[in-house]
This record gives sequence, C-alpha cells and structure tokens, in this order.
Amino acid sequence: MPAWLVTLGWAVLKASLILGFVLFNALFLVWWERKFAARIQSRVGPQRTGRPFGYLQSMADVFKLLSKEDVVPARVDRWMYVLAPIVIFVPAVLVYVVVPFGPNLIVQDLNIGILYVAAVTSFTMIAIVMAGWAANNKYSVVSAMRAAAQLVAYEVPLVLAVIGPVMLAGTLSLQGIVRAQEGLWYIVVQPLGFLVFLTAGMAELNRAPFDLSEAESELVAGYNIEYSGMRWSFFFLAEFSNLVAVSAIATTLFLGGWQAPWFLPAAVKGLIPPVVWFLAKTYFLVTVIMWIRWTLPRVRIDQLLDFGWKFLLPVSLANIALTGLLFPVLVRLGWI
Amino acid sequence: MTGLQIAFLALSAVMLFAAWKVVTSDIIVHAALWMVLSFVAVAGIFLTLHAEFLFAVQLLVYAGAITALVIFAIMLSDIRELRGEGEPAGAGLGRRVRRLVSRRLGLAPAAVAVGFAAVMYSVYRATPWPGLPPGDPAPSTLAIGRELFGTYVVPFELASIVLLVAMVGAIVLTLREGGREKEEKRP
Amino acid sequence: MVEGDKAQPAMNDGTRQVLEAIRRDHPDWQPEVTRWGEVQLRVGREDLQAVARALRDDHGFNYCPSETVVDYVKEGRFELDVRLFNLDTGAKLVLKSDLPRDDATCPTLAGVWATCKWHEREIWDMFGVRFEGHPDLRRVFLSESFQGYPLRKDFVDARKPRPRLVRQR
Amino acid sequence: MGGARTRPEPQTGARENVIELPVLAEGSVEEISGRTRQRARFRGDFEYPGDDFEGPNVNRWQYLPQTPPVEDLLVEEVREIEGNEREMVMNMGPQHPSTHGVLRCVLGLRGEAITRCRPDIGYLHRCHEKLNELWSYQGTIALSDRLDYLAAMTNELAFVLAVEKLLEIEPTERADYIRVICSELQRIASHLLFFGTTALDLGAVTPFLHSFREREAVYDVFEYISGARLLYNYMRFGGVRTDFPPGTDKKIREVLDLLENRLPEYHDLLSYNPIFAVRTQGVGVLSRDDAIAWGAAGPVLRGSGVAYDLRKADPYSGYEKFDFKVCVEESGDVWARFMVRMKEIEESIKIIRQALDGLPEGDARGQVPRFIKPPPGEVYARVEGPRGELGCYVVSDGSDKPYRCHWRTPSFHHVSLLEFVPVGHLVADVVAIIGSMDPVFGEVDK
Repeated sequence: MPAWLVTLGWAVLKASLILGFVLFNALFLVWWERKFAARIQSRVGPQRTGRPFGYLQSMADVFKLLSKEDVVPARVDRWMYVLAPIVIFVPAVLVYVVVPFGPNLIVQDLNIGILYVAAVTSFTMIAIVMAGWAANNKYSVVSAMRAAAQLVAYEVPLVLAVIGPVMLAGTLSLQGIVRAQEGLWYIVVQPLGFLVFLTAGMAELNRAPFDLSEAESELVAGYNIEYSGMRWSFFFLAEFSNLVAVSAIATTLFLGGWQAPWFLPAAVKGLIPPVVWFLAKTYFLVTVIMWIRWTLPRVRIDQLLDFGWKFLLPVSLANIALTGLLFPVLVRLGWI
Repeated sequence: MTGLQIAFLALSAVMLFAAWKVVTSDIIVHAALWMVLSFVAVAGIFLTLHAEFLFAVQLLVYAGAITALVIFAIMLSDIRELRGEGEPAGAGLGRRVRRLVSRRLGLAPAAVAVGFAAVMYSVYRATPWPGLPPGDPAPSTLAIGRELFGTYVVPFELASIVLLVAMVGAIVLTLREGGREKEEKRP
Repeated sequence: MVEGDKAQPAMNDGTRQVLEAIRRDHPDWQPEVTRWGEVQLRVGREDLQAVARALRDDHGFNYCPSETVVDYVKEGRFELDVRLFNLDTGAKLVLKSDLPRDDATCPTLAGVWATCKWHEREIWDMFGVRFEGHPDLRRVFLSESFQGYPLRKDFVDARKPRPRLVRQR
Repeated sequence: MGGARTRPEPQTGARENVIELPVLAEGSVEEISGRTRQRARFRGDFEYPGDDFEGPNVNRWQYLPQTPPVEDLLVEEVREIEGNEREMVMNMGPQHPSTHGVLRCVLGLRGEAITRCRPDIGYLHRCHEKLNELWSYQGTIALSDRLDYLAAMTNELAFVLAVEKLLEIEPTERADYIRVICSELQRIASHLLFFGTTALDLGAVTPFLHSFREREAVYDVFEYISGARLLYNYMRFGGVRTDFPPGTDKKIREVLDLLENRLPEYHDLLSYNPIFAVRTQGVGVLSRDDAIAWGAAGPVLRGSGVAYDLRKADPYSGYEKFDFKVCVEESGDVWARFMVRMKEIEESIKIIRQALDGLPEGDARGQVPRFIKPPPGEVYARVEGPRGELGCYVVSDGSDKPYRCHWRTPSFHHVSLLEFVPVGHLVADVVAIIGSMDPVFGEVDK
C-alpha cells in the first residue's frame, strides 16, 4: 500500500471520528440541556420519547428536522443563504483537530495549536454575518452586526487569557500545555485567566447572558431567523459543538486536560483512563455554562461591549503582567 | 510536479479568482466575503511554505479581525451605495464592459494596479533573495519570537507606539461632544 | 358608597371645595350635582378649551382618566363626557359638552391633557367626531380603509357577510 | 380611479360562490384587489372566508379621502432625517415574542438607538363596546372578563359597581369582603405574570417558569371558588355568584404562605441580580408630570412618584377598612415600576389576610330583581385593577341593555406612552419598557 493512501486512510478515519463525536455530542447535549434546564426550572423536561428519561428526544428532533421541507425564502441572497450553515459548521469541527482527548488521542498536535484554535474559531463571525445578511431581514442584520461587534470585542481577551498558560508551559502546542500541568493545574496559578477565558468564551459562544445575537425577546431569533429544517439545525449543531470545544480548550489550558488531579496518589490515577478525566472535566464546564445560562438575564449590547473592552481586556492584560512577575517565583518554588 | 506545487497552484488560482471577484462583485458584501476567501487562500499558501505561525496569524488577523472591520465599515456607510446605485445601468456583460471602461470604476483602478505591479516587480528584481536550504525548516514561531523581541525589538516597540498613537487619535476624533445623553442620566 | 338619602349625595371634601370655588369664581358655569355626588359642568363646545384650561390651571384637575362620547341619535347630538380628577385633593368633576350630530366637530383637549390625544383618536375612530387642532388624528383600532363609525347608533355594516367555507368540486 | 371594481367572472364557471371584492372609497384599490385575487386563485379549490377580509393593515397605505395623511413612518423602509443621517424603520410586531400580544411598534433606528417609536394597535379589536350595547346587563359581566383577561375579577367588579350605582343597591357586607379577596388575589396573579414576562423579556427564562408555578396555585384557588381558572363570571349585582365553598379560607392561606416564602427567592433570583439592575435602572424614565398628563395609572403612575391608588383615593367595596400601604417609587424607570408591583404583591397578601380574618357571616348574594332594568342615568365607576385605574362608564336608557358602555382601560394609555418613552434607548430597552408597562391587549384593543 502506498504511503499516501495510508495517510489518506488515517485522515478519513480521524475526520469521521471527529464528526461522529460532534454529532453524538450534540444529540447528548440537547437532551442534557433540556433535562438540566427543566430541573432548574422545576419542570421534568422531555420524558415521553424514550421513557422514562426522554433520552430519545434528540433523535426524534433530528428526524423531525430531517423531514422538514427545505424552505428558502423568496428574497434571500441565495448563495450566501445556502453557504452560511456550512461555513459555520466547518470551523466548529476543525477545532477538534488539535484537542488532546488523551496522551495519544489527538488528531494532530500542531505546534501552533492554540493559535490555530483562535484562527479557526474566528470564522464563526463570518458565517453569522453571512447568514444575517443573506436572510434579507432587518432583525437578522441587526443580529449579525451585534455578533460581529461582540466577537471582535471578546476575541481579544480570549486570546490574551490564553497567553498565561502558554507563558507557563512555554509552548503553543495543546498537548505540550497538558503535559506541563502534570504537577499542578494552571487554574491554581491562573484563576484570573481562567475566569476571563470562561467569560469571553461564553460571549464567543453566544450563550446567555451574552446571547445578544440570538436574543429571542428582542431580535426574535437573530441571524438564523429565516432558516428552518436541516439548515437551521446546522447552526444548532455548530453552537453545541463550539460549546464543547470552548469547554475542552478551557479544560486543556487550565484544568490539566486529560491529567488526573495532581494531588491524587499514583495508584488512584491509574484506575481511570485519561480520556474519561478529560470528558468529565469538559462536561462539567459545559454544565456550568448551561447553569449560568439558565440563571442570568441578558445584558444589553452596549453593556456587553463595555464589559469586554473596559473590564475583561484590562484584566486579561493585568493577568499577563502578573504571570510575568510571578513566573520566576513559581519556578523557584518548583510549581512549574 | 509535487503535491506541494499542485497545492500552491490551486491556492493561487483560488486567490486570484477571489481577488477578481472582489473587484467585480455587484454587491459589496459579496466583495467582502470574496476577500475572505482570498485571505484564506493566502493562508493556505503560507501553510504550504511551512509557515504555520503566519498561517494562523493570517487567518486570525485578516480573515477574522480585518474582515469584521470591513463589514462594519460597509454597514456604517450609505445604504444606497450598498445597493449599487450610481453605477452604470444595465445588466450582465454589457454592464460589466461599460464598468471596465468607465473612468471611475475601471480605468483609474486599472492604472493604479498596473503601477503597483510595476513597482513590486522592480523591487522583486532588485532584491537579492537569500537561498534557503531545502528540508524541514526550524520551528518558525520560535524564530519569529526571537527575531521580533531580540534583533528587531526597537522597531517593534516603535511600531507599537505609532499604532497606539493612531488608536488614541482615532478615538479622540470619533468621540462625540459629551458622549451619549443617555449615559449621563445613568446612575 | 351610594347613600340611601338622595338629598345628601356622597361627595368628598375636595369636590365640595372645588364646587364652592367654581360657584364663587365662575358664576356663569352653572355646575350641577348629580344624585351620585358628581359635579357636572356642561359647557358649549366653543368654550370647551378655555374651561378645560381653567379647570386644569386654577382648580388643579391635572388628571383626565376618561374622555368619551355618547351618541344620542334621537336628540341629534353627541355628548362629550370628560372625567376629571385632582390627584392632590381627590376632587372629581365631569365636563360635558353637546356636539350636534350633523356637525360632529369639537375643539381638541389634547393640548390640555396629553392623554386626550389617544382618547380623541379612539372617539374619532368609533364616532367620527373630528377634533379640531388634534396633532395626530388617525384611527386607532380600525383600518384606515374602514368605512363608517361603528359606535354610532345608526351605523350599518355595509360589508358583505363572509361566505362559508365551501368545498367545490 | 374610483368606481366599483368587481371581480371578473371566473373562466371555468366552477365557482359560484365567488365573492365580490370589497369596494373602497376613492383611491387606488387595484393593487390590493389584484393581490387578493391572486391569492384566491392560488388557493385552488377553496374559497376561504378570509379572502374578502379588510382587516387592519391590509392596506394601511391607502387612505380614505376624509382621513388626514398617516405618518409615512408606517410604510417607509429607510427615511432621511436631518441632512445626511438616515434611519432604518423596523417593525416590531404585531408578531413578536416580546410585544405581549399583538402590539406593533414601528421603530425608527439609528444603529440600534431608537429615534422614534409609533405604537400601532387594533389587531385584537373585538368591538367590545359595541357588544356591550347589544348584550344584556348580566351577559356583559361575562363579556367584561374578556377585556383584561389577566384580571377578569377586577373587570367584572368595575362593571358590577357601575350597575349597582345605577340600580342604587348595596352589596352585602360579606360580598364586599369576598370581592376584595378576589381582587387582591387577581392582582397577585397578574403581578406574578408580570414578574415572569419581565424576566423573559430580559432573557431570563427560569424566573418566568417559577412565577408561573405560583400563579397556578392562585388560579387553583380561583378554580375552587368560581369553577373557572381564567374567566370567572363570578361577580353579580348585589353580591357574588356563589359564596366561598367550605375550606376556601385554608386554601387561600396556604397560597399566601407559599407566596411569602417564595417572594424572597424571586428577589434573589432576579430583582437584585446586578445584570437585571443595569438593564432596568435608568431605562425608560417616565417623569412625574408626563405620567400624570398622559393618563398613566396604577403601578406605572406610582413608579413615577405619584401616590395615587384608587383603593385609598376613592375607596370602593370597603377598602377603607383595610390597613395597607400605597407602594411608590420615585425614579420612574423600569426598575421602579417593577419594584412597585413586587411590593404590591406583599401589600395584597396583607389585605387578603385581614379580609379573611374579618370575613363576616351573612349572605354573599344580594337581593336583586330578576330582570335588570336600571333607571335612566349615567354612571362612572372605577376600580384599581392590577394595571391601574379601570373605569366603566355606563349609560342606561331604562331598557335591559346598556345604552352606552365605555371602558377606560389603563393599558391603552400605557401603550400611548410608548410614543416617547423609548426614544433615545436601544432596541433591547424597548422590550424592557413595553414589559414594564405590562399592557394586556385584550383591554388595549377592546
């Protein structure tokens, strides 16, 4: 077998694994979010389809979406309308290329890993603007502009918050950052960075309280207002995929990735495989983000931008300065 | 012809086509999105040259941030221009031809483009390009960091200061008298 | 609140004082007291704005809860009915004015109480009383293409009844 | 121009009940009739009853000759203002999740800032006052439920009080107490809904569902008392339809205890949340003078610092016997209106407890003639509904139907406030402002 065929085969296998993960993930998270939100709101949530816990509800939704008529409204910008769901979905999947699920469970450990993540996720904004503009609807245009302003405002603190772990680990590779946290998770020395990252990440995800671009009470549904059926579900899929991606990156950078907690004895560490640690931490963060979403009201767009530019940005810069000052101390203490 | 060469040619073709569409699109938002495609193709070329850092930065800065700014500029500008009013009437090929020979939309930009190409070509001819040894290049991120904060730290910092001054100036210029009325009322 | 003794209608202090003040200051206004203790002031429509302004400025009737019209079709008149209230003393007053049906116009009170702007839009919509000087006299509930004024007693809906849902072969 | 345009005879001859298009007055009707015809053809085999419907806004832009020109804002896409600046015109509603029913707000936008706002109502117009003239007095009680369907008890009470004045009858003392209890329970239910929808408008879904949970408990009580959950038809002239069934006292007290436990939770969850505070404080400020001049009432007026409550200012049904506060906030913003309502829930609980403690024995039904024929006369009765002063003006001509019945509905005037309150705010604030006015379109559109 020629070498290129082997490479291609591996690539296809890995790609389908990622895609499978993303799809299964979305199915699970839809169910989980509905049940979780229901419990918060003193309801029971879905329970009919797949008794007694409604675990087949997402499957039913998928079939419903698949069987829906594909409606393209009359006066949309057709090409952009059709392309936008794909453009939003592709980066959502591509992020997973560099996510280290385990010591060997990674598609490609790029040496610019974290930079790659930032670069790929910035495409989400373009997709949202495409969708909002193509729909030929005033609400969706307003929503798209909100999304663009929001992503520009929060991309900066997000990337700056990442710099802390990168400085401590001395590498951009995600696998390298995880390995560097063997002795101590970075959340201990980077609490500020973690909070900034999570906040900015929630804003990037358009999750409440930062879900300005899909504020259903103001903009009805936001940029995806004219979409329905499978096209709409691509936005949904991308949203949940990004949710897990942000949580996974946060886990990687601050919670030690697939590493077991450093304070556990080695015998205990060996019991649970790394990938379980990784997924447990990731879904814990996902649940925290959901919890916040179902608790807080939504901020207003000017407050959102003020918060991003006037609070998160200085804080993340301060965090970098602090990390630089603390770096020699930490080295001397032997913590890193 | 190696795979890398094929990739380079394909990406170049995409980039040139996208650039062509940027200048010929009827709808300015389409032009902006074609520009994104062109940026992405450039990033791909960086990747074929093993410049991963530049690849990521190209995507992050150009395809992400610059595009957002361009889209903001479009949205803030006059809606009648967005609809293509004030351009040669008609449709299809005739309109395109008329546009190419019009002074404002065709000839002047073409002259500028030719002039720019000539300058670039002469620069290209005049520069003594260092020959890089083939093989796997050193990790580019590290090298760029060393160069930026070592050899060229003074120009780098100067550039930062100039940019900072420009930013402050822009904010001062756009700041309206007294800010928004509503904000003053806020407790 | 209805007093058994009709000769002594329930009336709060504020209303009593206003009644005295009106009788003292404006002998020509002739307020009446109804059996529910309401003070009614009937004025000609040409005096309406002046009286309203005097009531607001001199007697403190700053609040206008209701303004409406009754169609007395047999007598050929509309009766404008404006309810007034003084938020500080609790005084109540009713301002009445007769408008002939064949010339259904009336000076607007929107300049006196801003809330009359929408009251009068409603009256225009339902009764077709045109308020002179109203800043924005549009129909408020019905479509601009609707013909007629439905709360007039002689209103007949000229539209055809809707056909039934019929399946055709 | 003009003239009757009738529909051409169909070619196939298959449709004999094709309707003629409505004939408008002078002016171009061609466009609309053409479209109607197309739609009819598209629908194929069916003739729908709506095909000739000239409802609101089918052709807003065609004016009758006697109508003054409507502001262009209602139809334009983009309009020029002061030189080079332009504003975008955005239709908010009538189908919009946050307009509380069928309000259409035409917003002029510069970016996201509101330059003008025109509320456009009438989408739920049901000829309420016309129906009042056609129905008997007893029937009108049931009809008045439909006015403000979230406060049916107080609607009925206003009408019943008015007719009692006309008939010169007094309700029994027990009936008065029952009416007070029902009105206050209704106020609690309505304010709970307000709490939920305000939270929902500001993007918080959870408080909405929590408040609905408690609202259901209140509605259970209503169901127990009157047999209905939303539209009760419970008040009668001279009393109420039926006395409290046994065990009502305990049920109501349970609900009140529950509410007193849960209200602090509401405040923890929403009222004192910093995001909620920045979203509401200083937003949609309605000055004291504007509130009075524009006829605002109830919590909206009290939120602007006017201590005006009909239960104190012009007591009815024996409210003077109870000890409660008039809740007032000075700042006049969304926050103030919100807090007034939240405090009123607590005051209502106090009133109900007092009323339950002092509930006198006796008959809850009054002695009234079988056929209600009030003597000629006119009367204006008003009650303090959850949304403010609800007035009912009844003119009797001695027959068994009202000659004229006018409803002074508070929401109507609160909607009129939207002409100027949102200007200068952002789109997101409009939602909060509409929510803080708490309009119910049953009573706005009548």
